[in-house]
Amino acid sequence: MSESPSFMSSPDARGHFGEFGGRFVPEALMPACLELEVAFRDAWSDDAFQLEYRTVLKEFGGRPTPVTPLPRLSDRLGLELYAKREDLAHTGSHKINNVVGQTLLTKRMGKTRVIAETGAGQHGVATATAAARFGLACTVYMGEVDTKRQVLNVFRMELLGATVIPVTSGSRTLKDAVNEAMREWVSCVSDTHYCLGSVMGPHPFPWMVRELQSIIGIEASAQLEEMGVGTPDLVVACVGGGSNAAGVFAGFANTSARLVGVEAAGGSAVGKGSPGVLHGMKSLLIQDEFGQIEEAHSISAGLDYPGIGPEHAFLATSGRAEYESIGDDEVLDALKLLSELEGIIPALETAHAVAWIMKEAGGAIPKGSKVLLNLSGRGDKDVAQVREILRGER
Amino acid sequence: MSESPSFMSSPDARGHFGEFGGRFVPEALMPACLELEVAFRDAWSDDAFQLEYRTVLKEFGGRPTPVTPLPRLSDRLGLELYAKREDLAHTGSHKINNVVGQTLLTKRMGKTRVIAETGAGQHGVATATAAARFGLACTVYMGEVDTKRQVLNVFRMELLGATVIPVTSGSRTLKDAVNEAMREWVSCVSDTHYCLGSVMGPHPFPWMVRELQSIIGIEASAQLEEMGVGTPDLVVACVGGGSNAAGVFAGFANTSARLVGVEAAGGSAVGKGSPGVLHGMKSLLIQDEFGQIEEAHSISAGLDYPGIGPEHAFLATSGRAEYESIGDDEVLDALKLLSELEGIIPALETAHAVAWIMKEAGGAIPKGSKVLLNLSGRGDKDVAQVREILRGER
Amino acid sequence: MKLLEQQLRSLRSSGRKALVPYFVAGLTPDWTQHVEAAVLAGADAIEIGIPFSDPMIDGVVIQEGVLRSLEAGTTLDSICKDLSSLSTHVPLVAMTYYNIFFHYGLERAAGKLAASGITGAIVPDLTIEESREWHDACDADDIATIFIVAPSSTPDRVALLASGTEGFCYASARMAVTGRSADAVDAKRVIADARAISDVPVYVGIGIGTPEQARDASMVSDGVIVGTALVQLILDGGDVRAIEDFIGSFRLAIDTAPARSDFLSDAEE
Amino acid sequence: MKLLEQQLRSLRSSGRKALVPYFVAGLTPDWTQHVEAAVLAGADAIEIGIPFSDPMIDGVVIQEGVLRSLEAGTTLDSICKDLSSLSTHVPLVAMTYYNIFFHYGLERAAGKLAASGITGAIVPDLTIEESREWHDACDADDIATIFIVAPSSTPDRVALLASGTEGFCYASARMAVTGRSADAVDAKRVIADARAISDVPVYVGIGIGTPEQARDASMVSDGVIVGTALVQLILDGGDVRAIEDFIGSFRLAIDTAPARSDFLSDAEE
Ligand SMILES: Cc1ncc(COP(=O)(O)O)c(C=O)c1O
Ligand SMILES: Cc1ncc(COP(=O)(O)O)c(C=O)c1O
Repeated sequence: MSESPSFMSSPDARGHFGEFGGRFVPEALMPACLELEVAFRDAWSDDAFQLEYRTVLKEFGGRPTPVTPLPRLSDRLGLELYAKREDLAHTGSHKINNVVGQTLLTKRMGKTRVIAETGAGQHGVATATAAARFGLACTVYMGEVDTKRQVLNVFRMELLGATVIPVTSGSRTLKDAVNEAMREWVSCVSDTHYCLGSVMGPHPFPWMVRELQSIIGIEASAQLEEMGVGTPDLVVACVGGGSNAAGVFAGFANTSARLVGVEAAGGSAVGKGSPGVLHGMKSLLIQDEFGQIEEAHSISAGLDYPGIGPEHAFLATSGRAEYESIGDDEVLDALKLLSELEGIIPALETAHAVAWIMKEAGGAIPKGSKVLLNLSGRGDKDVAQVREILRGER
Repeated sequence: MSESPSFMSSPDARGHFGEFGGRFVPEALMPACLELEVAFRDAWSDDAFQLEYRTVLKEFGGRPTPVTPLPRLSDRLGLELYAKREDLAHTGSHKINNVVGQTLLTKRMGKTRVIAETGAGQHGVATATAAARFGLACTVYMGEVDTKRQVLNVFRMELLGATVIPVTSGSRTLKDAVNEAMREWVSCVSDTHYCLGSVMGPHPFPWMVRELQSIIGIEASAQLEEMGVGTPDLVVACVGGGSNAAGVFAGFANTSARLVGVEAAGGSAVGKGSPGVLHGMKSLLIQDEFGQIEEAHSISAGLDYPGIGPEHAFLATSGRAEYESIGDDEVLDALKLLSELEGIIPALETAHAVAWIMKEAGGAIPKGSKVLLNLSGRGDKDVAQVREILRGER
Repeated sequence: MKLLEQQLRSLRSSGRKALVPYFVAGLTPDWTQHVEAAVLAGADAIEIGIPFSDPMIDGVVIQEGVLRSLEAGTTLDSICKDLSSLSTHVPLVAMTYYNIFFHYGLERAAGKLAASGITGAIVPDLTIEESREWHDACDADDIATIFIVAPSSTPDRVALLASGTEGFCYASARMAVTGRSADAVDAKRVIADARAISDVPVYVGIGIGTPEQARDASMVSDGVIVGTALVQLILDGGDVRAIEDFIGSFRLAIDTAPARSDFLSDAEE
Repeated sequence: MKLLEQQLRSLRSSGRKALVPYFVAGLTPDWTQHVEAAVLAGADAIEIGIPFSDPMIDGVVIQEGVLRSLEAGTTLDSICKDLSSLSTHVPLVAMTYYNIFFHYGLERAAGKLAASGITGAIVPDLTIEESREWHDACDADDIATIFIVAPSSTPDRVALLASGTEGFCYASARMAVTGRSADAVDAKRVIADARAISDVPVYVGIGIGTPEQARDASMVSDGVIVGTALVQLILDGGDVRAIEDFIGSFRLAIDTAPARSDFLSDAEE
């Protein structure tokens, strides 16, 4: 049950996917990374752990999430579209899959507390949720700018019993929240697990988070089979750090399906980035000529990240997956179209994937293609922002 | 599959549950009510319709929703608690079950448009969602006071392509939205279906909506069986109009389970009401000594209704179900407790049911009881309001 | 046959088309004087609207009137008390929603109406299917129950209603709440259907806002009901004199109507 | 054995405890004069901090310094240019995050450092496991790679790092980012573990903020690194004179330390 298809197989012993990945962390954190790797390997091959993980995701997390045919959007675009509904998972996105796994692991390691970084707050809310469920203390680091943009998500985390710490360093957004969480982890590794929110960071995180998210692709492939659709021609997902994309790709990496990750144009690590080292990993990063990391800029906080998970960097350079980017202006139309035609308001992150499909239908996507869209999250968290923008436009 | 257990069986030919129910509508609407009854009877006994209804709820609506054990709250209260997770259904509450059925029926009747009333906006969002999915035009009536309280839900409906009409008559809340929707229905019955949001209104609505919601109880009873829990001692649900309660009760009406509906103290139609006629039905209503309907007052917009569905009035007077009420002040503590202990932020409506369980654990609910809580909806829609209230308290 | 119907049939026999104004009882302290003024100006019967908090079939104008009356403290009892001072010879018909009577107690309510000189009741949300108890309660007090037929009513239902109604058959001129203007086609079919079944007088209401509409409607029916326009006049501060003028203009239009109406032929164009 | 280590070993042989101040390169236009002042006041080697946008292991003070320096336009090249005007006899050690070198090109970076008189590099996010390429690049230019050991390092890892490090072994005094005060127990174990494996000099850093802490740390190690407190002084506007006084006070405390330290015994109470 736990095995990923062999194309997206395990990284090497030191966590490399081709030239990317690895571990680039202060020595203070190395023991914790090593401990985590051992613990995860052990847990992931333990049937009892697998059973608990699956049971919690089923009973608490709302899995399996359905695959929904999108008949009206399909008609409009001349495609055969299906959506994997991570928006229906508990807390409203795929993030829960990862945090359930990591909090169970935290308990297994005998730790009593988790910390996490968050951008818009989705991963923070998910972490606070799982921590509440398992009785772990929880502290979430969030850029001060984001705490102000996402007041309600801060309150949501507080309701769930978590402490939210506004990060005032650097650009005061996600990138700095990661830095701060790492800094804090240094001082509390003994009783605290750092619950990283995407397929990034030092080994084993990129691999572990992909494994924990692979349930998306594994489910979807079986569901499409059961629905008589078979293997899709195309699998499309938005990419911030890349966890929802990695999760869905994992189910199709060894099929004939084209895999497409859609980045925000203002945070396009594949499109505009180059190899570099940040946040514990070697990957593709947006950086200036001197190797200083640049700030990403996107309408969607969840894609507002200057890097991408190392496995994606590998998939991109090896050609197994393609990465495209979509600008802020195209995103709102996509959000509106999916809402009006299919009754699903997607997250702004997800809307990037929708926008790319809209744009390329009949172009890069041949008419009649069977397309699986990973609907990574719901848009409820974004409606206030979208409303402001649309009002501003008027 | 479509049959409800015999205790909560079909009403009589004119839609009576004991002395309650029936049809009290302007003659202009009688033909539509009769047509609807025929159409629903026909559809509900048609396997093809049942299959479509079930398929849409599965693929689009996210059913079955899980039953989640609540171990930490159980420990705290000395009970064995389970939650039926309607908060995980598409749009965030049980409302989708009803609207999917009614929009499918609308198409079957050859109508091209739906109208609906809404209070906080949950039913309006659900209706707009299903209408978008099936390509029906949609107009939602919402009290002007509520459109101001729930700006984001208004926008959500608009994103889904619906038109939201602020109702400026009377108290400008849910009760008046129903009046207005009825008025509008009078002038457009030929092409428009009135998609009523709860087990209320004229026959066949209370029966039809209960049937459409009974999937909650049918699923839950099978799930508890499968989990080895068997028949619960107690089934608890909050009651506004009573649709989520009716839906879950339907799965347990013929078992030994006690059934408890929890009303808002300020809208307690069973506790403080008396028989009367409103919105097409005879039921229990809050009214003054002259038969004028009183305004309900509750922290939760979804329970802010002066009546209750006629079948509940019947279940209450016949003694098969008990109805309790909970004040605003008790609701917030319950919302916080469930959030902190179980990682689930419930809707304010749902929190009434939680609050009653908290209050009566060890009292009216003997220690060790197996309790099924119908977790009718998620609290995301309410966090802004809760935040304001808690800030005000400080 | 109840007294009300006897009276209205004999009115019809006399060749006079009935003009029935609707008043929100208690809307102003001197509302009974308004009623008297209307009678003076030619009204043949009066609809006495008893305010209910949730006037489901009424449009904004009547809603406003009802609300104001309720705020002034109007109740069924206060209305009946007011009526005791009213001196008029024309029939009075109550119009309200069912909960008012249901809550008061059906027999008690019927008795109270009768004691106040009311001889009929229009209860728009009381369907004929649910009317048995009310009907029974009314019989002892000789109160007629008047049913409304709608353009959406199937011929079967028109038959059911036209034979069940007492006093007159209330034909709503269009599929809308009170206060919108009449639709000729709608009215025409309902009236024809009703007449095919029963010889009870048929009055047209809902959507009669001007003397011309009243004249046209009267040409295909036995009478017209005027509600919203009158309530609007009173909400706007119209006094006894204004009401007399208003009703007078309707009376005149009806009485000077030619034999055959354009109300129907227009619509057929 | 690389030049840096030869020099630091002979310093130890001379009986002198090393005092190593850390400067954010480019923080002020006259930063090289600050370095010279520190040497004048008794510094034995200098850590040259090359600013990186995401200083993951640094506390708020150094972050602030780094940010200001970046805003002033500091780059690896500009720093090397500044260094060409520096006249000093003590070893210079670069301290930065790996991406700066990786992006510049590892061999190119090592050559550049060497050409500027730098003989060692501390790269806190470069783990020994990932250091092979960097190490290879440095060999040609005789640049020493210095590893940090942490209180959380297992004995195995301390052994690995103490034998892999060149120049000195950087013992972080506590589990925290730079800028928090030292924890005696933490430092003690790491130093003991390192010494058990290797006779490379061991310097204590991270958390040395006062002359007293420096004195105590020097008593159980071969030298101390002072970063945050010095950067704070410069951020607060401290001039060459202030830096001389500051370093002088640390020098004095270290040189007048008794043979055995309270730094450890205190902590054991
Ligand atoms: C709904 C949704 N989709 C996608 C993302 C991007 O993350 P990832 O690329 O790791 O899936 C986020 C991050 O917050 C998200 O909330
Ligand atoms: C989450 C939730 N629960 C309960 C209710 C109350 O409705 P009902 O009693 O029909 O279930 C509502 C109504 O909006 C709701 O949104």
